Amino acid sequence: MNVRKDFPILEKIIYLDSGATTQKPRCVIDAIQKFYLEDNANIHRGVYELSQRATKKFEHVREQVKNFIHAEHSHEIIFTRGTTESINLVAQCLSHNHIQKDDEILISAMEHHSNIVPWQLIAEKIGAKIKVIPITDLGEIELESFRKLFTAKTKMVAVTHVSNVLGTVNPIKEMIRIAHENNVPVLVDGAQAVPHLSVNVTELDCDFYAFSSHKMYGPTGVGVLYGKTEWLKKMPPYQGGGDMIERVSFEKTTYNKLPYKFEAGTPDISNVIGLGVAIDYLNQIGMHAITEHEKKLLAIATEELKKIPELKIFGESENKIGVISFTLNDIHPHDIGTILDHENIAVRAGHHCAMPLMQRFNVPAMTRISFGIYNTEKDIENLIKGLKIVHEVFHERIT
Amino acid sequence: MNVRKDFPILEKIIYLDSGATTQKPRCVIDAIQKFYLEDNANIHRGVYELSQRATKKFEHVREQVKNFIHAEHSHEIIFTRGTTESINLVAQCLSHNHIQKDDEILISAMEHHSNIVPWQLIAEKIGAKIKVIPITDLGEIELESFRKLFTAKTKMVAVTHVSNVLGTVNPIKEMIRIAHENNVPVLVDGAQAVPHLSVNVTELDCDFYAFSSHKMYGPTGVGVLYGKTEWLKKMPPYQGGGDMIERVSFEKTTYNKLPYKFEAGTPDISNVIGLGVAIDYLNQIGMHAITEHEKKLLAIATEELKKIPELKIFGESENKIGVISFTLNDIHPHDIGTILDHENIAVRAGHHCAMPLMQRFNVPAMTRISFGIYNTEKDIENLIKGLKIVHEVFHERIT
Amino acid sequence: MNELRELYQEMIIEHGRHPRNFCVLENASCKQEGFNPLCGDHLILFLIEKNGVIENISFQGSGCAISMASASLMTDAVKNKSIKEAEKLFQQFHLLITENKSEENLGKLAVLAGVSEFPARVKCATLAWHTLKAALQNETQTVSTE
Amino acid sequence: MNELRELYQEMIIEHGRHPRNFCVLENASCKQEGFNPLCGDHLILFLIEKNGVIENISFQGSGCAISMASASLMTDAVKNKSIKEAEKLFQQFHLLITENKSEENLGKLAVLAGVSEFPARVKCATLAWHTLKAALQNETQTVSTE
Ligand SMILES: Cc1ncc(COP(=O)(O)O)c(C=O)c1O
Ligand SMILES: Cc1ncc(COP(=O)(O)O)c(C=O)c1O
Repeated sequence: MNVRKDFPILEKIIYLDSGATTQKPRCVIDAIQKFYLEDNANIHRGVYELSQRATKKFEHVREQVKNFIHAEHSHEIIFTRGTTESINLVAQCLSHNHIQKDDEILISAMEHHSNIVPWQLIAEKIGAKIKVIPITDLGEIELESFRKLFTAKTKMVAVTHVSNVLGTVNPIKEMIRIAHENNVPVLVDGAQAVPHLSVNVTELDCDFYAFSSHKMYGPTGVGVLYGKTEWLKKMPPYQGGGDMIERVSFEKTTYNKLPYKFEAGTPDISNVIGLGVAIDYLNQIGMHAITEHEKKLLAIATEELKKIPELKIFGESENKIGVISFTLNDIHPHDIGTILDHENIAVRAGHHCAMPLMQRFNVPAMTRISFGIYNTEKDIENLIKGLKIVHEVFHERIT
Repeated sequence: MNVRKDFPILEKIIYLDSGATTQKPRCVIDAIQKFYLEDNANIHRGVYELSQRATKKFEHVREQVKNFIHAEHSHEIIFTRGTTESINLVAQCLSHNHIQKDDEILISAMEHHSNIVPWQLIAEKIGAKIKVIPITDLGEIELESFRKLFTAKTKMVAVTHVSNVLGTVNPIKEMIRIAHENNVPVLVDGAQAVPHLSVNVTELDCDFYAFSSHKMYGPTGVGVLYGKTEWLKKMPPYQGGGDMIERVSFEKTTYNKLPYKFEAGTPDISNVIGLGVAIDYLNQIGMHAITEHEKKLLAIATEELKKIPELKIFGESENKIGVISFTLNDIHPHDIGTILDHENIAVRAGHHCAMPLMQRFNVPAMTRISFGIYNTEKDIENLIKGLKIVHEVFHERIT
Repeated sequence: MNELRELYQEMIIEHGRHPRNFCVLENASCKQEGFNPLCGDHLILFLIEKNGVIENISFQGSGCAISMASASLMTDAVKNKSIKEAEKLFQQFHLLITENKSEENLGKLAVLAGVSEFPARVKCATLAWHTLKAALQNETQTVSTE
Repeated sequence: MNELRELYQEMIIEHGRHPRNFCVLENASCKQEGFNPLCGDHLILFLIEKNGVIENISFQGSGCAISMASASLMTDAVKNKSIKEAEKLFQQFHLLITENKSEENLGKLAVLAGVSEFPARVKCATLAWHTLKAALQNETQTVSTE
C-alpha cells in the first residue's frame, strides 16, 4: 500500500491512533482549500451560479456516500456532525412516539459512550429501560443471550459494527435478522467499520447506520446517518431552522422532504466536500485492499505483542480488524502512552470512551493501537522497540 | 479598507451576499490546511503531544471567542454547528423543565426561521404558546407592545440582534432589561450582528447569544452558543456521547463540567481553529472600523437605489446596518437575481428564511444585498448598472 | 446580454405578466398545489379530465416570470390533449430546457429554450409541469421542485 | 531517554507501586473524591483537620505512576502542616512542575520536577493537590482535572 506520500504529517510521527481520528490525504486537504478559493457560497438558497455550483458539489457527495455504503436512495443519507450526533438524532426522534415508557432498548456491553449515553438520556426522560447484550471473554457478542433478551417491550437495538477497543467485527447481519424477527429496528454504529470494510447497508438490512468522516480520512465536523425511508418518513423533524422547512408561518409550519427535514441550518459545506474526496480516495485504493492490508498488520502486530511477557491483549475474536488493546503488567497505560510519545509513537491510553467495557474486563484503562491504510510493518517494529523502553524505564527487561 | 487582496475569489465575482455566508480570507483557509498538515489529532483524549497540541489550539479558540464577545468565562462558550444548532440546543434543553405546558415564548415578527421553528417544535411538543412581538412599517420592534406581551406565563424571549432582511439593529439591551424585570431570560440571535458590530454579552446582560462562524469570515460547520453560567448549570445535557460525560456505567452516568456537558462527540476541530484565525483577522482590522466601513456603503447604496423608480426598500430604521432588501416594480426577485448573476453580481432573492416577515410586508419575496468588509463603492456602481439591465430586459428604462 | 434576451423573450415577459388560463375552475375534477421553496414560486392547478383527456385546465399563483410564463404556456399547450400526449410533451419540453434539444415542434413552448443556458431556472420552468404530472397521478401532497 | 529517566525516577516508580498513606482513615473529618476523566486516574482523600492543621491524611485510588506517586508524596509532605503551609506548598509545587522553578526546598516533592518537560502530565501530578484544596474548601463535588 503505497500511500504514505499522500500524508505529509507521517514524516514526523509514528501514528497508531487512527481509531481516534485518521490523518487526511493531501487531496482532501487541497479540496477544502480549493472550495474556499473558488466555490464558496451558501447552498440550497442562492439563485446565482456560485451558489448553484456549491449546492451541486454538496449534493454530489450525498450520491457518493449513498454509493459507498450501497444505500438505495440518496435521500436516505443525512449529514450530521458525526457518529455521535447521528445516534442522538435517532434516539431523540424515536423517543417522540416509537419508544415509550417501560419499553426496552438493547445495547451491547462493548458500546462506545456515543451509543450508550444518547439512549440513557432518552430512557431516563421517558422512563424506558436499557438492557445490555453480554459479551464473552474473547470479546464477542453472546448471540444466544441476545436472542433471549427480546420481549414484547423491546423497541430498539443499538449495536456497534466494529468495537473501537476489541476490534471485534460483530455478526450484525445475523443480529439484524433476529431483531427483525422480533419486529425491532436496529441502529448500527459504523464509526469503526466504514474506514476498514466495504459496508453494504442494503444487504445488512439495518434500519439506521451511523459513521464519522474524520475517522475515514475525511475532515472533522461531518458525519452521516443512513436511515431507511420508511423510518425517516415516520420520524418527526429533529431540529428547526432554515432548509428543513417547506413553509413557515406563526400558525403552521410544514417540513421539507427527505433528507432536508433532518438538516436544519447551514451545514458544514466545505467539509462535506472534503468527505467526497476522501471517498474517491478510498475507492481508488479499494476497500478490499484496505481490509487485507490492515488484517496483515493485525496478524503481525498480534504475534509480536504476544511475545512480550505480561502483555495481555483484550479482544481475541476470530472476526477482528485493525485494533489491539492491551495492558502491560501493572504499568499504567497513561505511563506507557507518555513513554511511547517520547519515542514519537502516538497510541491511545485510557478508557477509550467505553467505561462499561473496562468494567467488564475489570481494568481501569488500556493501551490501544489502531491501524490505518498508511501504517507499515516498520511502525510495528518501532512500537515493539518503544515497549522495550517502557520496560527499561520501569526496570524490567523484555527477554 | 484594504482587504480585497486577502480574498482571491473576489477577482471573479461581485459578491453582495455576505448575509448568507461570507467569503474567507486567505489566512483562515491556510490555517485549516496547516492544521491538517501539522497538528491533526483528536482532542481531549490523546496523551501524546500531537493530541495535546491540537487540544490546546482548540481550547485557545474558546478563549478568543470569549474575549471577542466579551463574556466573563470561557466555560460559557459552547461550540455547535451554527446559529441554528445553538438555538435548538437552548430550546430543547429549556423544554425539559423551564418551559412547560401553557407557558409563553415571545419572538419577534422579523425572526429568521432558525429562531422560529425550534420554538415551534418544542411548543408543539409540550403545549406551550408562541407570541409574536410586532414590528412597525419601518421595520422596528414595537417596544410598547413588547412590554405589554409579558404575562405570568412568559418564560422565554428569543429575538434577533440584527435582522437578516431589514438590517435593523434591535434595541436588545432595552429589551433584555424589560424581560429581566419580568424575570424572563432572553436568547439573542446574533448571526447578523457579530460580523458587523462589536458585541458585548456582559454589557447586554443577555442569557444566551448565538452566532455562526461562516457568517463572520470563518469556516462552515461551527457556531457558538454563549450562555450564562447559571443557566448552563441548570440545563440538562443536550446530546450524549464522548467528552460530555464524566463517568459512564449502565447504572449511572455523570456528566462533565461546563462547557463539555454540551459538547458530545468529536467537534469540528479544524474549523474551530479556522474560526480562531478569523477572529484574529477581524480584531486586526477592528470591529469599529468594520462597522463604519459598512455604514458608509449602506448610506451610498441606499441613496443610489432610491433613485431607481419603482424600487421599494424594506427596512428603514435609523439603526440599521449593511443589508438592503427591496422589490422592483412587479419584477420577481428571482428574475432580478438571474439577470444580476449574468452580470456576475451575486445577490440573494427569495424569502430569506423569513417567510413570516414576507407576510408582514405582504410580498412573496425580496431581493437582498448585504455587505462585508471587502465590498467597495465600485460594487455598488456595478449593482446599479446591473439593475439598469434588469429594467432593459423587462422593457423599462431607468431615467 | 444575448443569453438574457434569449431567456427573457417578449413572449415570456408578456405571458409572465398576463398569464393565460389564470383563474379558478369551479367544477375542476382535480386540484393540485405546486411549490418551489427556494424562490417561493407557488401555484394551484385546476383540471377537468375526462376519459384520459384534459378537457380544461387553469391555474392561479405567483412567482417569477419564467414560472408564470411556463404555467401559462403549458395550460395552453395541454388543453384538449390526452394524458399520454401531455406526458410526452413534458418529456420533450424537459429535453428542450435542459439540453436545448427538440425532436418535435413544441410550438410556443419553444420560447423557453433559453432556460437551457440557466440551469438554476429549470426548476422554475418545470414547476407547472411537475404539478400537472402529480395531478394526473392523483398525488395529495404539495409538489415541490426544491 | 534522559527526559524519561528524569520523569520516571526510581523514587517515583517506587512510590507509584507502593504508595505511602494508602489506606482509609476511619475517623476522617473530611473525605474528598478526585477524578481525571482523560486517563481514569481516581482517588479518595481522607483528612483529619483540627484548628487549621492537617493532623492526618491518607488516600486510596488507582492511576498512573505519576498520579499515585504524587499523592503518596503529597500526603507525606502535608501531614502535620497548617492549611496555610499546605497551600503555599501547592503553589511552590505547581511552579516546579510547570516551569521547573523552585524557590524553596521542596524536599522529596522535588523528584517530580521532570513533569515540567511533559505538560500533558501536569494534570496527573496535581490531581491529589487539587483534591486536597477542594477538601480544605469543603467542596462536595468530585474534583476533576480534565
Ligand atoms: C465505535 C465508535 N462509535 C462512536 C464514536 C464517536 O464518533 P464521533 O466522536 O466522531 O462522533 C467513535 C469514535 O470515537 C467510535 O469509535
Ligand atoms: C438572523 C439569522 N439567524 C440565524 C441564521 C442561521 O444561521 P446558520 O444557517 O449558520 O445556522 C441566519 C443565517 O442564515 C441568520 O441570518
